[in-house]
Order: sequence, then structure tokens, then C-alpha cells
Amino acid sequence: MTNPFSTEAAGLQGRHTSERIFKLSGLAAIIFAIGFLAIMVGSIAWTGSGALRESVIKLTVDLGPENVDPSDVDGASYRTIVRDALKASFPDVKSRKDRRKLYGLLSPDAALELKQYVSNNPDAVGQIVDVWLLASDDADIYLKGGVDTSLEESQRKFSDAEVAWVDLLTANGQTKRQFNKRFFTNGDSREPELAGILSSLVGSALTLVICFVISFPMGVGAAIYLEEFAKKNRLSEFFEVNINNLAAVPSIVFGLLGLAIFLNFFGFPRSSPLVGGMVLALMTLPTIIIASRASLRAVPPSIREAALGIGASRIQTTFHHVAPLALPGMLTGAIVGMARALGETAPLLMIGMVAFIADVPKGFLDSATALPVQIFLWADAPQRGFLEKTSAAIIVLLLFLVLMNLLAVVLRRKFERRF
Amino acid sequence: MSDISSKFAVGVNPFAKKSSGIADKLIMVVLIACASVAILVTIGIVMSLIFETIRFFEQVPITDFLFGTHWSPQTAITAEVVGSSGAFGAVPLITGTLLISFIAMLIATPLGLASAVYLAEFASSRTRSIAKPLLEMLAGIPSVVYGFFAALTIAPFIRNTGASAGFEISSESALAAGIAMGIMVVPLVSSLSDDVINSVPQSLRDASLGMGATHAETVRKVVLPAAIPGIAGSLLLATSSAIGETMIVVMAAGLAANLTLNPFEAVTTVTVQIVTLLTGDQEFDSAKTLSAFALGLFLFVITLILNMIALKIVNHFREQYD
Amino acid sequence: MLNNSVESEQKMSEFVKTLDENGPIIQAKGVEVYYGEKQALFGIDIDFQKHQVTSLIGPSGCGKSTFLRCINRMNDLVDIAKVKGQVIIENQDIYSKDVDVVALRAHVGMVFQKPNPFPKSIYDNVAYGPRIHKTVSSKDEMDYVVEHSLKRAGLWEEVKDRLHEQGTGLSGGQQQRLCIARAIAIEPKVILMDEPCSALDPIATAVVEELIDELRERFTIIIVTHSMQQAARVSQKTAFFHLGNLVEHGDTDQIFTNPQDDRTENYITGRIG
Amino acid sequence: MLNNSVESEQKMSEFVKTLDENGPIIQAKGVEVYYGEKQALFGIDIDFQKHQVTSLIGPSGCGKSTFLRCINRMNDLVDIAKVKGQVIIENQDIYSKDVDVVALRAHVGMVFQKPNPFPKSIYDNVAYGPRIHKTVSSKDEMDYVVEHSLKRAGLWEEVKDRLHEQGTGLSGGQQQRLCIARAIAIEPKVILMDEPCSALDPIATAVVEELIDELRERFTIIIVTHSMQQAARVSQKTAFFHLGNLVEHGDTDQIFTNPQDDRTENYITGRIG
Amino acid sequence: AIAMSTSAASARDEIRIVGSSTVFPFSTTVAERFGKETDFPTPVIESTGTGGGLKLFCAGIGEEHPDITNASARIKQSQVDDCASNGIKDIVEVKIGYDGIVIANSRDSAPLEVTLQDVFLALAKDVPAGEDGKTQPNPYMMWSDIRPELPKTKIEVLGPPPTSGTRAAFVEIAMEGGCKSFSWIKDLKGSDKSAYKTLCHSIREDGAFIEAGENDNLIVQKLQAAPTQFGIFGFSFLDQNSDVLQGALVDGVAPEFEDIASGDYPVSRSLFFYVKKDHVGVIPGMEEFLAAFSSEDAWGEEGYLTDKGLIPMGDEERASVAKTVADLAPLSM
Ligand SMILES: Nc1ncnc2c1ncn2[C@@H]1O[C@H](COP(=O)(O)OP(=O)(O)OP(=O)(O)O)[C@@H](O)[C@H]1O
Ligand SMILES: Nc1ncnc2c1ncn2[C@@H]1O[C@H](COP(=O)(O)OP(=O)(O)OP(=O)(O)O)[C@@H](O)[C@H]1O
Ligand SMILES: [Mg+2]
Ligand SMILES: [Mg+2]
Repeated sequence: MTNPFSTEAAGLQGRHTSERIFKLSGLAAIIFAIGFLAIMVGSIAWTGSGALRESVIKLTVDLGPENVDPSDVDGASYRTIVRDALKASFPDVKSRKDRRKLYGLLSPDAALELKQYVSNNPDAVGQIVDVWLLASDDADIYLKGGVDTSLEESQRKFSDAEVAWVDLLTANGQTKRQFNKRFFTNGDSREPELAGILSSLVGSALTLVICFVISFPMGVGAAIYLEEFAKKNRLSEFFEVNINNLAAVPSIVFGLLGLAIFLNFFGFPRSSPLVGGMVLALMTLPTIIIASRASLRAVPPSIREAALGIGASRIQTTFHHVAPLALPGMLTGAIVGMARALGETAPLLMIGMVAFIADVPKGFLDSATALPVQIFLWADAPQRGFLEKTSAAIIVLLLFLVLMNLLAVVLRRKFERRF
Repeated sequence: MSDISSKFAVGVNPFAKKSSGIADKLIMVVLIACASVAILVTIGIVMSLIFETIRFFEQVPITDFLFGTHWSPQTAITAEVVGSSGAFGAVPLITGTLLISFIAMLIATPLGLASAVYLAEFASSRTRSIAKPLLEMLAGIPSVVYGFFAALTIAPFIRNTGASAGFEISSESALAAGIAMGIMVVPLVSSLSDDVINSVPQSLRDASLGMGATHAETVRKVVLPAAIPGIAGSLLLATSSAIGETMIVVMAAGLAANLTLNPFEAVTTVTVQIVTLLTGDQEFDSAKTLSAFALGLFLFVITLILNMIALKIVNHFREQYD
Repeated sequence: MLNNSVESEQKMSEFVKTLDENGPIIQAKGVEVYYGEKQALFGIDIDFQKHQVTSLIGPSGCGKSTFLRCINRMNDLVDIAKVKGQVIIENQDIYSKDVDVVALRAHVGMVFQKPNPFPKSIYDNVAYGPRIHKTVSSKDEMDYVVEHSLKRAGLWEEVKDRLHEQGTGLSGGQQQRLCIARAIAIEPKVILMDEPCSALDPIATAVVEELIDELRERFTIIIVTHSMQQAARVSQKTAFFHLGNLVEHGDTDQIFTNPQDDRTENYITGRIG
Repeated sequence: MLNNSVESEQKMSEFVKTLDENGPIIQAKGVEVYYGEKQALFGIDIDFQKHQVTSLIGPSGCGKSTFLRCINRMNDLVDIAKVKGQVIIENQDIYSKDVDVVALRAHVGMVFQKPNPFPKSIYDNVAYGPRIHKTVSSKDEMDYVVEHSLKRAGLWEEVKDRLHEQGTGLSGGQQQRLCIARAIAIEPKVILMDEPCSALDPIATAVVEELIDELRERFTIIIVTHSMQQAARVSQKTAFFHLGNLVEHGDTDQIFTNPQDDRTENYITGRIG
Repeated sequence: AIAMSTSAASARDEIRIVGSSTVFPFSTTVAERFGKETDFPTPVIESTGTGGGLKLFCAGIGEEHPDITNASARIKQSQVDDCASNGIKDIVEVKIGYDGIVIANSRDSAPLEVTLQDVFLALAKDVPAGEDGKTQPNPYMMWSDIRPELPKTKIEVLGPPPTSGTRAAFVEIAMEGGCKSFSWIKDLKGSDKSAYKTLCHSIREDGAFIEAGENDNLIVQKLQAAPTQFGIFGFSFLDQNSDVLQGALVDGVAPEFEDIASGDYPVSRSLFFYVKKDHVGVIPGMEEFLAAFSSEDAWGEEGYLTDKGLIPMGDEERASVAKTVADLAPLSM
């Protein structure tokens, strides 16, 4: 007796094949999307990893009395000293144009560094010493292998002469690469090799503080009102619809709101974390309200009944029992909202947070920029050296986002209650 | 403080209303105020947009804005420089926005739907627990990152691919921005559709499987048709967020207000123009600056309508299977 | 403050004595409840006697819980619920406008089907009522109230060494007794119980039933139960509800041995069999 | 393709004829089902006869549905479910490796507790099975199959004018008959029904019960029911399950009038009373 | 506490600069060094375009208004009037050097050689039509329509918007220069100045000239993408992007550092910034910043600004401007 239910007997091979294809195409879609994610983050991280190293060049500088007056160490022209040292290394560079190129091997900050060095090592005054000075972005890129020397000279920015100089320095052991601390301690700069993320990071932090301080209490208050007190009627429905819609308003529209109302109408200071935070707070508000309502709803009604049953008023019930139980969920929602706010760029462009700001902001009213805006600005900068800085800044931003989301997950795990 | 002794005197209401504390009233007022902020923000948005938009339409006729096909929002700033007359036809921006959003949805719809179907119907709970958060990470990555990646990697890739195939593609093609945006909204489509597919009652699946349909046939012929309204809602929401997306297009789509439907050409979008118009000069009486608010209003209205429709559809769908 | 409350305590007990020990403490007159369009209770008239346990029995959905929740106005919480008729407690119609539900609920305590201790310490669970009603003014007095209430609820011995552990960490039966202790800590006159044992195992049920019998000395108790055996064991009076009507009401013995109404008889025999 | 399926159709019907008309079509041998750790069925041995209606009865949770779903391997869909033992249909153990559940389910149809028509037109609901199994090759043939199935399910007269309206728009009883029509459109040999009338009103129930009796002519039917009256009305054989065991199995008359096992008797009297 | 009104806020302690995107790189470079080498905070600089910057600058006195605005073209009388009407009477003009305006394209295509007249004919709204005194709307679609020697590609030039100083300078120097080369137009200047201006300063709006916003970096990127297009921007941008772009020879001179400095390259303009005198002494560090900008170290022959593409003034001119800066001598038009 043959098996009447076998695949072959029933002629089902075709249908099973199409089932497999269907299933595989779903899997393929997921793999594609996640693969895109991996490639994107991976390639950015790869590019960005270069920003962690900086190139330095060793020069023999003459701090003798004709250059540095021991009685006025700060008054010396360290720029000239550095340039002289370079000239001394390459005595055959004569023309003005070539000399400019030669000086261009070092960062404009090299003179400042030397000055710093001298004030740290007063003994060196009057001597001839070897110091490591920061290379310029172009030299740095070349040293990191970012210049394709097989191209014709006119096709690249780093000329043959420069290549030869740097090669010579390298051959003499006068170049090396070291950890780039500057990237984490400096503010923005015109020079890629000097640019750092500290000012924008602090700007982001200040902005988020404002954002949290405004949106969290407000969002929680609104959620408590809507979930615990508002009667189900037209008005509460209107609130509901409104909040849901607000959650989907494009972020740039919030920027327009901030510009028209906070800056032009109220005259708050441009480019300040205060205004940035307020704009982001309005944007985050619906997220927090929605999350808070969900976590209030998750508090079992039996808790409310228990409290009301022994004569607690609704406000007491809410604030003594319900809200504390919902708090972790609300916080989780707030963190997720903050994470979104941290990555938000567009509305900040509208309110002047795009200025060149090198200093670390010290208060909520100082001019500041934010990390994603800094990324945007650097992405637009013409110098190639900014490419790796941009990528590195993106990685830092992503790390913070991951940290915040982890925090949310931990919070959720820790306080997850089985009622 | 309640007067306890009095409530036991016969004939007196033992449960008399205490004058409820001012504190309680204050708390209620604060709570209501918090809830009202959401409304206030909406009103604020609408007012600030409408106010400036009206001023804009005093200078530029509304018909020119809505139906004009030339966008060149430049007006001279000093009497001495003879500037261009300025053209405020929003049609190229709107088509540009739609073109990019369309490309995005062309990418996001199959990817998102296929992912959602796989996750909801076929994936083991282990796969699901890994793949779902990973997919959602796509939505968590700031758009400035997508913009950077689109401008730096996708656009040159498309351009080079085109060049090797022998035709010219703009380095700021609508395609590059659209692809990045499409990937970004995949999780939006997939997680909403996932919800929707999950809310199709199991009894329908049982019915189909019980008749000897394969799982794929069940999904294709029963589950998906039943989920169509909800999926449509999720696609609308995704479209609305694509239309409102800013940074990707600012960084990858460019400024050229070309009236074209060719995805290989550069186009500009409403959001790009808002950013460009407002990150430069700030004089609040020139048509150039005011036009940004008109664009903002347009954007707000479009996304609002899309959302309302989408939410209606989705809610209706949910009720249907509750 | 302290004096005041001690004094009032004295006054109260005097006052309680002056009332007829067996007079009705609660009278329901023509109570009707609507959930939206749907009517759940039809003209309920019933008196409850002081220091007695009354059971409400009847098939599922007949309106027992609905009626019970009318007595401390917990139905106010249901937006669509509408109550008509009068519930008079101590000569006061509790549905009249000038009644404060908060004050009312301080006098009419409630114990629910599923034990629902607050996710706080045992001590704080019991102390919560006195705290919000500010009936207690010092830490010492509070300690006394907590201990006393837990003792009355027969839980003291089991928890006295871990008063500051979470109330939710107790067993189901202990939790339910904690809820009872919490309810009696504010000295209500009436305690409403909605199937207080249905989530408990038989042993815990027995403990709670015993407790109910003891509590009757100080409180008036109304209990909803699905178990006729339980009704027979704990209550002096029984009321039988059916499809939103109060069918029969009287001494428990009489209801179970000699029901007057066919519906009651059907119900009782159908179940006991 | 067409030839092929027509041919196999023919083969099948010949094959059916060669079998003893009253021989067992389904044999369960030592069927055990586990949900994770929990065993839901214990060594069930039972034969089902061709062209008979067999009722499965027993208290809630005794495993009736679980057993029913073993017969068309719907339990495969439950991740944690594990089936041991054999279910033999037409000399083939359906749990053997080379059985294709899709083919199996085309031979063993199922009707569920809650009517679950697809949210499609009535026509498409019935045409769904023939379409996926490609048993029908032309529009005309499909029209015939749909009409025929609806007629057999006693629904044709009521819906013939609105075949292209949504199936979900029908009344509950009509929906259930539509589900039956849908099931028989692919000419299964066995139809499993899990409490097919529990969501229906008495009139619709009567119609469906009558239908079941008619269907028996062509199909073998196994029905789970909670109503012993229903079991008595529609079935020739009855099997009584208790706590995962098959307690008793035999002619319906005998089971209801003269049960062999105490448990069966208790169950039957307890309910009928 | 956060002060909610700016007028009540304590005095701003960093200098705020707005204005030209052409001057932006120089200004930020000086600002950055200034921040590093002194104890004053680094000035905050926003790139808003020359016109936009002056608009903000002239809006009033007070710390909510910028202290300095950068300009890639000299301030106009109308702007001075605008400032004056808002109470800003004393403005110090600081010329910082020169910048060539270049017409550049991608290195992927051949370099262009044009005359100023070609430029005018390619980009003007109306061009002379045959006989003297007659004009016609610009008919030239291809470069080769103007002169057969020019490339046979569509005229597509990305240029700055009218709010930009680069645009103003380009119009005044290149366009007007080409325009004047028609003798009858030159004569028109004497007879009908406004007609002359309209003719010489109007840029075509039929798509051949594409306004590309204030962000010159974007133009650079676009040119890389489209090798047949040309872009108009400051020399410093060409200098920074010399690996991908090349400048067109104008009247036979390539835009090279020395040629612009010497004045051989015909399209070069001066760069300025303007200081609100009323803010000096109020906003800390103003004088010091001005001094830093006008130091030899910055704008001198060998100064660091030359690395950024600034073309320095001659020694005498530098000295005289430095004196104006030191004296804070207000501008008089
Ligand atoms: N919140 C509510 N909204 C609408 N209808 C309700 C609500 N609560 C109860 N009902 C309805 O009122 C009727 C009485 O319900 P109630 O809960 O009082 O019954 P019960 O006797 O306590 O039943 P059980 O024994 O199942 O607890 C039922 O028909 C029920 O469906
Ligand atoms: N998916 C499942 N997962 C775990 N346990 C299950 C599952 N389905 C059924 N069970 C358990 O298996 C046992 C038998 O369930 P089954 O549904 O077969 O009972 P039944 O006789 O059909 O009951 P009813 O009359 O209520 O439908 C029950 O104890 C049930 O809890
Ligand atoms: Mg109840
Ligand atoms: Mg069942």
C-alpha cells in the first residue's frame, strides 16, 4: 500500500518549493536590512578609527638666546623658531611657494605647542632640543597612507615635494603616530588635526538636560492627567489625537516653531542650549506622554482599588501608589525619547546652533552646538582630514545612543514587575 | 483635618465633604496644564507657521507658490545689487520630495513587509529576539548618520556603477537619498506591520492550515489580505516620516530645484529648502525667509493628513479584530 | 492632636454603644445600577445589621459585586456606571451630593477578590490608611495601630519579625489577611469583601473564614461568595441575587434549608449536588 | 496537470470503494500528547468507523480538543506539543516521516468552535480549498464545486444571490455552515469538528446538527461537544475522555443509558440533572 | 536660574560675528587662535552671507546683536543708512586683504580660457544685439555660441545668490568689466546710469546661471559631480580644493596667488569686516581681537591667513588699515 499522504503522491513539491522561496525572501529582507546596518556602521567605524591616531614630527629647535629671551620666554616668536627648524631640516627649499608648502607640514598649532613645551620645561631655554610637534592634516593623511602617490601630481593635493620631505623625515625616524587625545579634549577647529568633540558633546549634554527637565515632568504630568483623571469624552479624545499627531510632526517643523516663537518672539539667545533644549523637549513630549501612559496602564487596577478602598483620594492614590510603580516605565520612555533627541539635528539648525563654536559652553545661555550638528558641519567641510573626524564623531554619538538604550533596557529589566 | 468627633453626632452627615485641600486643586491644575501643553504646542506650531505664511502670501501670490514650476528663492538684499526677481514655485520641491519619498517607500515596503512577515510568521522566537532589536536599531540611528553615509558611500557607489554602465548619474541623485531614507524607515514599516499581522486572529490561520494550505499560502492568501488595511496604515506613517525627513536629504539630495522624475538626477526637497533658507540670513520681512514658513506649513499639513488617515485606518483595523 | 484622637476614639465607642446593637447600619432602598444602557441591578431593598456577617450569593453576573461596590461607591470609578436609589449608612444617604467618597470609604472598608497588598513593606501597608487619614499622630501610636491591626487580622505572629519586608512577598492567604489588617487599621464600621477567598487554597481559606467570624465582634461585614458552603459557614444572614434582582434575603440557616423562592432552591440544589 | 489530478481523483474514489464500507478509517494507537512537561493525553486507543459520527465528550480540559487535533496534525502548530503513538489513516501512520501534513489536511478537514470564515467573499471562501489544491481547472468547474458544496452545507438557497458579498457578513449559523461548505469543497474523507455549535444560538445549532447527520453519508465525522444532548442527537458512537484518558467508547445509546465506568456515569448524571 | 529675557541677562562675554561665507574661514582661523592665545573666549561665528550679516549687524545695538560682520564686498550706502536708522552710527571698516573670484571647473575636463566679455555674454540677462544701443534677451545656450573657440558644452554656471558678497563683487568686477568692453555701453554710464547698471548687473534667470546658496563647499562638491559645469567662488576655495578643481584663465591670466596679489588677475575684490564701535569696551576682548586680526602674524605676507588663501594687502595699505583699526576710526562713505 502506498502512502496517500506523501509529498510525491499528492504532487506537492511545487507548493513546498514556493513556500521555501517565500520564507527565504523574508529572511533575505531581514539579512539585507541588518547587513546594511552592519556595513554602514562598520565602514564608518573603520574610517573613524583613524581619528584616534595623530601624526607628530620631531624637529630640532634652537631655543638659544637669539631666539628665546630667557627673561621673556612668552614673548618669543615660536612660529619663527619652528619655521627655522623646518628650514634647517630642508636647507635646499628656497622659493616662497615651496617654503609655504614646507611649513604646511606642521599644524598651525605647532608653535603653540612649542610654547607650551618651553613653559613646561624651563630648563630647555637656551638649548637645542628635539621636540615632537603635531603634523598638519595633509601630512597626517599621507602618513596614514591616505594619499595615492600613483596618481599624477596635479590630481592630488599632496605634491611630490611634500611626499619627498615626509618620506625623508620618516626615514630619519622623525615621524610617528600616537594616540589622539585632542579629539576628546578640544572643541571645534578649522584645522582637522586640532578639531575635537568636547564642545559639541558638552553642548549636547546641556541641551539634553534642559530637554529632560522640561519634557519629563510635563510628559508625566500630562500622562497622569490623561490616564488617571480625564473622563473619556470628546475632549480627552481630542488630546489623544493631538498627542499622536504631534508625535509624527516632522522634527524640522519644531525647529521652525523654536525660531518663530522662542527666538523671534521671546528673544531667547540664539545658539543656546536653552532654546535647543526647549525645542527638543517639545519634540520629545509626545514620546514621553505615550510611554508614560502605557506604563500607567500597566499598573494593575487592583492597586488603585486597594488605595481607594481605604479612603485615599484619587490624587493620593495616584501619587502614593500608581505613579511610583509606573516610574521606571516612564523613565525608560524618557530615556528612549532623550536618545532620539540626542541624535536630532534638523531643528537645531534652525535656531542657530550651527555657528563655529570652539569653546566648551559653560552654561545654558552660552553659544553651543550639539554633537549631531557638529557631525553635519564636519561632513560638509572641504578638508579631507575631517572625514575621519566626522566618522569618529558618529561613532561616539552611536556609542552614547547605545549606552542610553542599554540604560533603558537595564531599567526595564530591573523594575519589570509581574503584578 | 477632619473633625472626627462631629461625624458621629446623630443627624449630622458623617461623610461630609471636607474642603478639599488647595494643594489637591493645585495639583490638578498643574496636571491639566501639562496635558494642555501638547495642545499649546500644536497651536503654537500652527500659529507661527500660519502667521508667517500669510505675510509670505502678501508678497508672493499663493497660486505662484502652489503651481509655479520654478524655484529660485533669491531676492537682492541691498538696493545696489540688482538681484534676481526670485521665483517661489514650490512644484519642483514637492515633486522632489515625493520622488525621494517614493524611492524610499519602494525600498522600505518590500523589505519591511517581507521582514515583518518573516518575523511574525516564520521566525523562531530566538531569531525574532535577535532580529527585531537589530532591525529597530536602524530606526534609532540618527538621520545625520544616514545622510553622511548616503553622501559619502551610497552616492559615489551609484555614480560609479552608472558610469561603468555608461550613463551619467548626478552625485546627488535622488536615488542615493531615497535608498538611505528607505532603509531608515524599514523598521517603521516592519514593526507596525508585524503588530498588524500578529493581530490577525489565529483562527483564520487555523482555518487555512486546516484545509491543507501551506504556511506560505496561508500568509499570502489569508493573513496578508486580512492585514491589508493595517499595513496600508503603517506604510502611510512611514511615508509621512519620509516626507518630513530632513538631514538625509540636506546632506545627500542637494539644492537643485529640478522638476524631474528621473531618480538619477539631483532634486531638492521641501525640508532641504527650509534648512537652506533659514541657516543663512535671518531677515524676517523678506519673501525668501518667509517662504520657509510657507513650506513648513505645507509640510505640517501634509504629514498631519497622512497621519490622521493612517491612525484612523490602523485603529479601525484594530477594533475589527478586537 | 493625640488627645484629640484618643478622645474621639472614646466618643466613638460610646456612640457605638448607644446605638441599638442589632439595628440596621446600612439600608439600601430601590438601588438600581446601569452600565451604560445595560441595567445590572433592579430595585434592591435590603438592610444590613450591625455586627453580623451577611453573604451575597447568586450565579455569576447576577450583580453581587455591583451591589457590594454600591455600598462604598466604588462604582463611581466606572465611567459608564450610574446608580439610582438610596444607600443609607448611619442615617446619611451616601449618594447625596454633600457626601465625600473619601470620608465614606474611610468608614466602609473593602477587601478584594485577589489579595492586593501595595508593593511596600508590611508595616507601610497597614500604616497607609491611618497616615492618609491622619488619625495617628506619632510614631509610637502608629506602631501600636499596626501591631494591633495585624493582631486582629491574625497575622502578627507570622510577620512581626519582618515588618519591613515587602507585603507582596507573603503567601496568598497571608496577603489577604494583610489586606484585612490594612482595612481595619482605619477602624471602619463596615467591611465589604468580594470573594475574599476565591484566590486562596483551602487551608488559607479556613484561616480567613475564622478571622471573619472574629471580626464580626467589632465590624459589620458583607461578603460576596461563590461557595455556598462558605456562606453557610461564615454568615448569619444570606441574600440571594439572580439576574440583577434580590430574590431572597434572610437568616442563613433558613435560606439554605428552607428557601422560599424556586430560583433560590434551584440554585442551591444545583450547586450542592 | 489537469489529467494528472483528474486521474488521481479517480484512483482515489476507486480506492475508497475497495475498502470495507464500515471498516475503521482511523485508528489511534497509544496516542500520548505532551505540552512541554505536561502530559495531556495518556495512551489513547480508539478506532473510528467510516460514515459514522463519533462524539468526543468529557469535562473541560480532559483532552478532547487535543486528541481531535492529533488527527489532522494541527498540534504540529503548537511548538511545545509532542505527540507519541500512532494515528493510522488508510493504513498510513500519519506521524511517519514521509507524510506531508498538507496532503494529510486535504484529506482530513476541520471545522472550528468559532466560525472563522476568511474576510473574503462567500464564493472565495468556498473556492479557497480547490484553488490552493488546484483540484479544479476551469471557472465553470469552480462554479459547480462552490454551488455543490454550499448546497451540501444547506446554505445555497440563503446565499446564492450574494455570493460575492463578504463571508463575515453572514449570521453566526450561516458562517459556521459556510465553514463546513469550505471544508467539504475539497472532498476530504474525514471532517473534524471542535464544538462547532457552541457559538451558535439553538436554532442555528439545530440546522447544523441536521446537516451533520446528512454529511455522514459521504464523510466520516468526529465531533467534540460539551452538550451531551447534542452528542446523543448527532452521533452513532461516543467516546468519553477524563483527565487525558479515554475512559469509555462505544455506541452512543449504550454510553448514555448504560455506561460501564463510574466516571462516565458521574459525568453524565451530574450534567443531565 | 535661567534668565528668560536677554535684556536682563548678564553681558555676553564672547564676541559674536556673522557675515560672509568667503571671509568665514579667515575669521574663524583668527578667532580660533585668538581663543587659544588669549584668555578671552573664542568668538562665535555664523556664516550668513554678506547681506544677511549686515542685516543682522544693523539691527541694533545691544548684546543680542552681533559685534562684527564679515563682508566680501564693501558696505553699501543703503546698508549704512539701515544701520544708522537703528542707532548704529559708528562703524569701523576693516579691510583684510584680497580674494580673487574664480570661475572653476572639475579637473576632469579641460581648463577654460575666457575674457571678461565672454563672461558677461554668457551670464547677462540681456546682451547687446548687433547694433549699438539694442539689446536682446541672452540667446547663448552653449559656450561655443559666444565664440567658436569656447567649449561645445551647455552654459551652466553655479554661482552665489544676490545676498552674497561674492555675487556683488562678481557683478561689479567681472560682469561690469565685460559689459564696459562694449564702447556704447561704456558711454551709457555717463548718460543713463541706471540703465547702465541694470544692463551690466542683471544676471540671467533662464537656468544657465544656477544660484547655489551660500555654502561654497557644496558648489565644490557639485562641480566634481558635473564636469561640464562651472562654479563661481572665492580663490581660497579653489586653493583648498586645487586637487579636484581648476580655475579658468581670465583674460589670459590664471588665478594664482601671486597674480591676484599683484592685480594681474582681473577679477579680484577686497574682503572686509565691519565693527560696531559701540560694542568695543562693552563686549570683552574686542580691541584685542581686532589687534590680533590686524597683526602681521595673521594678515602679513607670511601670515597664517595666507595659508588659508587670503591674499594680503601691500605693506603700506596694511599699515594704514592697521592704524584705522587701532584708532577705531569710523567709516565715512
Ligand atoms: N464595568 C462594567 N461595565 C459594563 N458592564 C459591567 C461592568 N461590571 C459589571 N458589568 C455587568 O453587570 C452585570 C453584573 O456584574 P457583577 O460583576 O456585579 O456580577 P457578579 O454577580 O459579581 O458576577 P461574578 O460572580 O462573576 O463576579 C454583569 O452582566 C456584568 O457583565
Ligand atoms: N497550547 C497548549 N499549551 C499548553 N497546554 C495546553 C495547550 N492546549 C491545551 N493544553 C492543556 O492540555 C489539556 C487538554 O486541553 P484540551 O484543550 O485538549 O481540553 P478540552 O477537553 O478540549 O477542553 P475544553 O472542553 O475546555 O475545550 C488542558 O489541561 C490544557 O490546559
Ligand atoms: Mg463579582
Ligand atoms: Mg476544547
